[in-house]
Amino acid sequence: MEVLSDHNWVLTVGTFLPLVGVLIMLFIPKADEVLSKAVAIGTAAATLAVGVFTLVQFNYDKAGEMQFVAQAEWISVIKSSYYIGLDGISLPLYFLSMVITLLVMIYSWNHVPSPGNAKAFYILMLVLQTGMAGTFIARDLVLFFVFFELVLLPMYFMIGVWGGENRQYASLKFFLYTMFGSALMLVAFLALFFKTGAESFSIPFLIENGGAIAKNTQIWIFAGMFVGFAVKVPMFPFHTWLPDAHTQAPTQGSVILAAILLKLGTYGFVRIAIPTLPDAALEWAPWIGLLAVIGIIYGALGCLAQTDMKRLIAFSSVAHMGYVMLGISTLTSFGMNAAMFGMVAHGLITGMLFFVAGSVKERYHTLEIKRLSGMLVQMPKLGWILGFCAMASLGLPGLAGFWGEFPAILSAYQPAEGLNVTVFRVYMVVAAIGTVLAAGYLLWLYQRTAFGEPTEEFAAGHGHDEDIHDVNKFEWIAWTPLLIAIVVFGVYPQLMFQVLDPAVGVTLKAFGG
Amino acid sequence: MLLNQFLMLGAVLFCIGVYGVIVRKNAVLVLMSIELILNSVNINLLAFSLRNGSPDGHTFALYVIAVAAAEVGVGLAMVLLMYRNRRSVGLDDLSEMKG
Amino acid sequence: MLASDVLVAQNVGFAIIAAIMVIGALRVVTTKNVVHAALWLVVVLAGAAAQYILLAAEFLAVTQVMVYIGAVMVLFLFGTMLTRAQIGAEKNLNNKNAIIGLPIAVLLLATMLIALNDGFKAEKLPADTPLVTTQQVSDQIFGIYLLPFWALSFVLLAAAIGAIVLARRD
Amino acid sequence: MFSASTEAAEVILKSGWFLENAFIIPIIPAVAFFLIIFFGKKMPMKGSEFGILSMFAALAMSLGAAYQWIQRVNGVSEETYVKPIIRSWTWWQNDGVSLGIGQHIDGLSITILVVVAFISSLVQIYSTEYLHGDRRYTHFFASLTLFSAGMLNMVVAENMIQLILGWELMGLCSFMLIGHWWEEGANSRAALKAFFTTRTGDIGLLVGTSVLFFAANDWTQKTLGVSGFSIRGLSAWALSGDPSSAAITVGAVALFIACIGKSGQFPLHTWLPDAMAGPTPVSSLLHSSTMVVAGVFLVARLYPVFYEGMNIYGNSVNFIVLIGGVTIVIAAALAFVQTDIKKVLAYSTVSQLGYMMMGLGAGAWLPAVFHIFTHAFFKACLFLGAGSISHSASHHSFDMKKDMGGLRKFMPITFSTWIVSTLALCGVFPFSGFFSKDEIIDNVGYAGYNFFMIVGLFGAFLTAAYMTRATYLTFFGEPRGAAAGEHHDDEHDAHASHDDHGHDAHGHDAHAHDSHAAHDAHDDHASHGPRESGLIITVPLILLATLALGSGFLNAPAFGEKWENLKKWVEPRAEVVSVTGIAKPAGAHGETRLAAGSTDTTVPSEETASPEEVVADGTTYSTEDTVADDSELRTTAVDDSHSEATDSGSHSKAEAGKDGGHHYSDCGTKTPVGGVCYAPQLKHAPFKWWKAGMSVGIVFLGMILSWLLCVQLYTRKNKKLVGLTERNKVLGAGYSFLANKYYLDTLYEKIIVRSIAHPISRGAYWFNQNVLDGIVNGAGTSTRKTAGWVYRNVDQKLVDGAVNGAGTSAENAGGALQPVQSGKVNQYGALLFGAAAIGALVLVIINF
Repeated sequence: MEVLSDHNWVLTVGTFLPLVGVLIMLFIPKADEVLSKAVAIGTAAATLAVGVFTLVQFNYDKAGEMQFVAQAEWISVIKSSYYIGLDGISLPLYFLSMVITLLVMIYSWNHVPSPGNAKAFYILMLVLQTGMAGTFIARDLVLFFVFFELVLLPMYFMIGVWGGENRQYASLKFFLYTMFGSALMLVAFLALFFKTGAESFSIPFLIENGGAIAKNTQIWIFAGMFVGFAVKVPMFPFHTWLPDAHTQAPTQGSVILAAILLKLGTYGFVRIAIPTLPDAALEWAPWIGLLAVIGIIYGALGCLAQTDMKRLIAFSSVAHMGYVMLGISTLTSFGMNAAMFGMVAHGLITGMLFFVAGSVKERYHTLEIKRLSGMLVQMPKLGWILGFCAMASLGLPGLAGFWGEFPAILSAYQPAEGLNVTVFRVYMVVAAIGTVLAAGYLLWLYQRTAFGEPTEEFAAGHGHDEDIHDVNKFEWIAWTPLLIAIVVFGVYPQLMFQVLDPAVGVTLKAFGG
Repeated sequence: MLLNQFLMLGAVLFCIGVYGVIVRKNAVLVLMSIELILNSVNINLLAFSLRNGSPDGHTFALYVIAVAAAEVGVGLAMVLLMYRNRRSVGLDDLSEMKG
Repeated sequence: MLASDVLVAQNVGFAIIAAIMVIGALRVVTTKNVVHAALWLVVVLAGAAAQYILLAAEFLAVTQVMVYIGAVMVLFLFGTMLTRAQIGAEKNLNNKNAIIGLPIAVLLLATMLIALNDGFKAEKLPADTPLVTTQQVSDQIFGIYLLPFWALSFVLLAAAIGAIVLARRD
Repeated sequence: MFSASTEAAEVILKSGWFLENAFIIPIIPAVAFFLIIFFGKKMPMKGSEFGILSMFAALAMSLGAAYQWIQRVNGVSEETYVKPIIRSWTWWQNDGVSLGIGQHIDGLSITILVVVAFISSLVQIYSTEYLHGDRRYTHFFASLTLFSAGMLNMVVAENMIQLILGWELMGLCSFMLIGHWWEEGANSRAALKAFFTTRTGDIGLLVGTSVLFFAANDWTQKTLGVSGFSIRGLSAWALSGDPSSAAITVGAVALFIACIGKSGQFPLHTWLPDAMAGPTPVSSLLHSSTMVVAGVFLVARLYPVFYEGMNIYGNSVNFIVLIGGVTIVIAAALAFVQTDIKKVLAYSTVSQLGYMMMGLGAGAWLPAVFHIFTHAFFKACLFLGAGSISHSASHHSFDMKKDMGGLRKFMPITFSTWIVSTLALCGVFPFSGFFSKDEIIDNVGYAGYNFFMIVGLFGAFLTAAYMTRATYLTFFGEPRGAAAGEHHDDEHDAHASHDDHGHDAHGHDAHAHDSHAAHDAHDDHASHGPRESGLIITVPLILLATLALGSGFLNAPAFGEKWENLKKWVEPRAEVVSVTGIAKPAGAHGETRLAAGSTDTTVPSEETASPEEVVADGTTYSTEDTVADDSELRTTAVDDSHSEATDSGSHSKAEAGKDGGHHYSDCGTKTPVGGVCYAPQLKHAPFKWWKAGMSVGIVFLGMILSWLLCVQLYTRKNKKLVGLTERNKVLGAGYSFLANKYYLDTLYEKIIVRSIAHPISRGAYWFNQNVLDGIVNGAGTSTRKTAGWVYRNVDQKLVDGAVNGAGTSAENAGGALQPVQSGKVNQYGALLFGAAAIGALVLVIINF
């Protein structure tokens, strides 16, 4: 480990640089929007640069081990230390969060939603960035929790202030749901802490000693974490905040929410819940799997019933996270790899879809599917991009989505020892059916919105088409990287698997994975 | 002298303060109730400090006093502003934070 | 004087002062007159200072008197005057929460008393412990608790600036 | 046995650059696709040149590969198993195992490569004229090229995942091509239908792949050092006797379901006719060599798996034969009631695919593959012919009854090519169709599936009949409608009038639109009547017709042994091949597991130096290989007990008599000893002239009957026959039953899809909004009334209680928390302290 802990400043810088940016921005007069935007984007870019440096310095031969490890006294009273590290599982998400933030900021350059106030908006995004990055590198439960919660507030304000007409309700719902979840999660953490002898909050320590806890206790602790993370994911019964939050949130909010925030939950499962409490995980896995497949089918059906494009996309992420959770619930490396890949892929694709939805809203001032039509006639580029994302999202091989979806289904055929094989094979078939439904609603959406002739009200010369213009340059800058990434990871998935696989193997030691 | 007599005195003051915070409408009075609470805390601190023979209690009591002073300053300034804006210091009229 | 007499005296003193304080506190939260409330508060704070002396914390007692009765109360009175609260009695100083307030307060009190009673039943305060000297306190403030002290100073500074900004008439 | 080994000792397996680098073939069009997308619009020919050039390049490479493969095969004796050229690079890794992407080149893949590349090139050339001036010319070529890329990639695929990649790519492109004129709702619906149907079948593909992977992985890793995705691994595994019958059966059935969807077998064939909504070149490509062949190809590719899974030869009927047979008849019957020439061809494609499936199911592997080969040519020719007619003669109408007839005078070239291809399709003697189709029927019977042989003959009869009808309506009789030169715009209404016959509106609207789309370039049609199409269209027709005539002689057992070239070149020989890896200790396959982070491309199975892996480059290949061969065959000889050897040897003598002197091996019958099999031992029916004569006779019978009927119906207007269906109840019922395509579409669209799209999803969403979300939205007010307070309580208790407290109703669901959020400081205080008090009380009570 010592070998890998050189350059250990990298992560700290990468995580807290945005806060420095915030500090600078505080001194920029609110009126001077351009400057604050520039500073914010500059900060994000610098952060990304650090991220790239991390990527370069990362030792890919030791992807399974923690790298850039930094450890320092923090709150010695409660035996919690500032302990961060990065391994193959964290790296993609950590880097993704930086990329997404920068792109979202670029996108926002001329898309600051009403009621304006770019300064505050950008500050919130920077704070978010710190929270997200921090969550992915924290190796100490308390630290993890702090970052985990730090993410909550900016998102709350983003929805509550810049959201749609029903924002109060949505933001409140989002906030309370997540708070409710994290309260239980905190309790679970504390229980874990005390049950392991109240010696340390550091995750490796807990992983070592967590297995020793009595099984029943484990199951209860796991339950607490489960609720906490499942709300964030969100898994089936806890998902109802998601559609509201997404539909009400501003585009930027939705993108970040879909691309990163949802991953915090799944990441928590992979990083904390399952390794620390292996026995409980084995007990819970079938139920998680069940909820996952219910989520897959249920989300798909929900999509089919939607009349609002953005809401449809929101429901589709319930389904996609279902695949991720299914992969996780198998407790095999196969499933975990699929899940991790699925997270990133979903981040790229659904983020992209929300971008498109936002731009559509900005042009048509509506997202009602039956009012939209013939997008390909009026703005071919946007139309094709939408089609591309739809195809990626329904798991077309050669695009990123496939590599999260298919291996997840595959893995369900043979879950870890101790899990009921028959049950999981049933899950596999159900999940496979889910792919068809996915094709169903996405193509339906695409056919309804992109094909055909423009509807009367938006046809040229009816006065409603003044805002309708094709993709502009900020959108290009913000989208191109995502589109490229979707193709690249789809064509050569090894890029990510080679990083994930060893780390996943390490994570699943307890299961002989 | 019993330790408890001080602690209980603190408790009583504290609860009275709580009552005040909840019941009072006039901002100034609410601030005063808060002062009561803070003092009850101080009494507890000192009682324990005497019991353990450690100076920590004193130190923190001092800090509490200082914070209280600051709080009163800001608080009253706000009350003043409030009054200037709406000719009243009734807290019920304040509901911008209504969600 | 005998130690026992001292003890008795202390107890008696405590009882008296405590009674005054409780009455004062009650008046603070019940009186119909803001100025009276402020004055009653003075009584309570003074009582607190006396209690500090009983608790062998002279320095704090002095601070209490200076800061609170000297500064804070004046502030309060100013505030009251500036907000032109009439000196006489006032109708609606209370809001409709009285119904909630009382039970909560009582419940809280009951809980605490039970807890305290359960916690340190008849534990006596040691009469022979070395008294805390002001020097020790200052050592601590400028020693191990230096960081909080700085933080506090910033708080005070911020408060001062804030108060000025807020109350500035422009 | 011993003689075999001595022969094999001096075997030199040739290889060559084209074989080693066949993986490039799909990459060429893929690159061309991006070129078209990015630079197409700027190019002089609007990007089509990229497509055409890439196709030519692919064709050239395939031909080169074919040549070298033939060299390779000729180098060895009849019995030796000719190793495919397999290369693999790490594509992704999982569970520490690296999973590859690469190439698996053998006779089968090369055959299909040549066909696909050839047809695609012709179609692209043809399209330059046919879609001239189309508004999305460039996009069209982009999709067309990507489409071919997908197919080629699937053909060279080294493992299942790569195969799925190509498979799905084709699905996507078919979506884009069929929906090429998406302004028409009907076209985009047809596109959606095609994608969705095949996608439904793909459930089987995903499930089957998973099942096989986990069933086979351990064995393949241990024995061959390849993953359970590898096609080679799966083939060997299937014949190794290792698989549990359950696993392999489930896997095979699941995969075959995917083939049903893709190859338009009954009951998932309904998307194929609708696919006619696409431009004609697309239909031609789709139906002759690419999309629909994919399913058949998959079966042929993983034949051992199906062979074992379906227990072919084992019992008198199996899933594949059944589906194939049913499809033949059903589709052929449908072809009779079509008035749209493209639909006739579409249904004939379906039934021909039925033949292929039936052949594969009955163990007639070679004839089936051969039928893919020949069918590609004449079916492409027929479609392009239809396109040529609509393009130059009938104003872009495809309606035989309305707008055609007597065209033979106007377009001789189209006519003659059409006739040639029709005869080929019907299976008349010297034409290619005869050699493939008749072989299938023959072998099906020979393998003991007598009933299905009869089905096949009946199918041949029907084929002949409906093709004759189509030919008659198109080229004979009097010119009608557009063919007669009159340019009527009401033709669309005319189409509409058919719809009540249950012809799905898609096709017609599509064609109506076809005209719109191309009209801007072809308004001159109004001026003159039908005429022959230009060279760009006729030349491909002629080429294809020539092949339709000649390609049959590649494998013509009719003229004896030496004419059976395809059998020699393509059919994998069933020989027990030893694998050095099999002797390895169990731990050895661990070598293929990657050390964490060894990222660069590794041929996964190099470690187990099994002979066919040493293909790093052609030069070192041959020598190493001979050595390997040598050793391997010795081991075989050693492992086999002598008695068994002589026994099977004599057996082979016996077989030689009636099996055309074919080498006989145990593969597929009992577990191979001391090695693995890559192909089962297949039976081959000896050619009998009387059988051939019989089937040809049947064909002619069908033609003549149908001809007479047509004359009576359409020319003489025989009172007794015309409108018979209206008068006779039974026939009428039968007609509408056919016309409605057995009401399968009704079942799928009206019942299944509707039920999912509407009630179920609505229900689920209702569940979400009412039960889960607890928000009864505006529309749900009525439900709220009826549902009453019970639901509301249930809702809240179920999920949203946390959020809505005692939630009220949709309008103020958010308001449930408003009192809490009053914004009054005191109330916040009250809340805070109250909570604290209660909490404290709880603690106190607990501590007592």
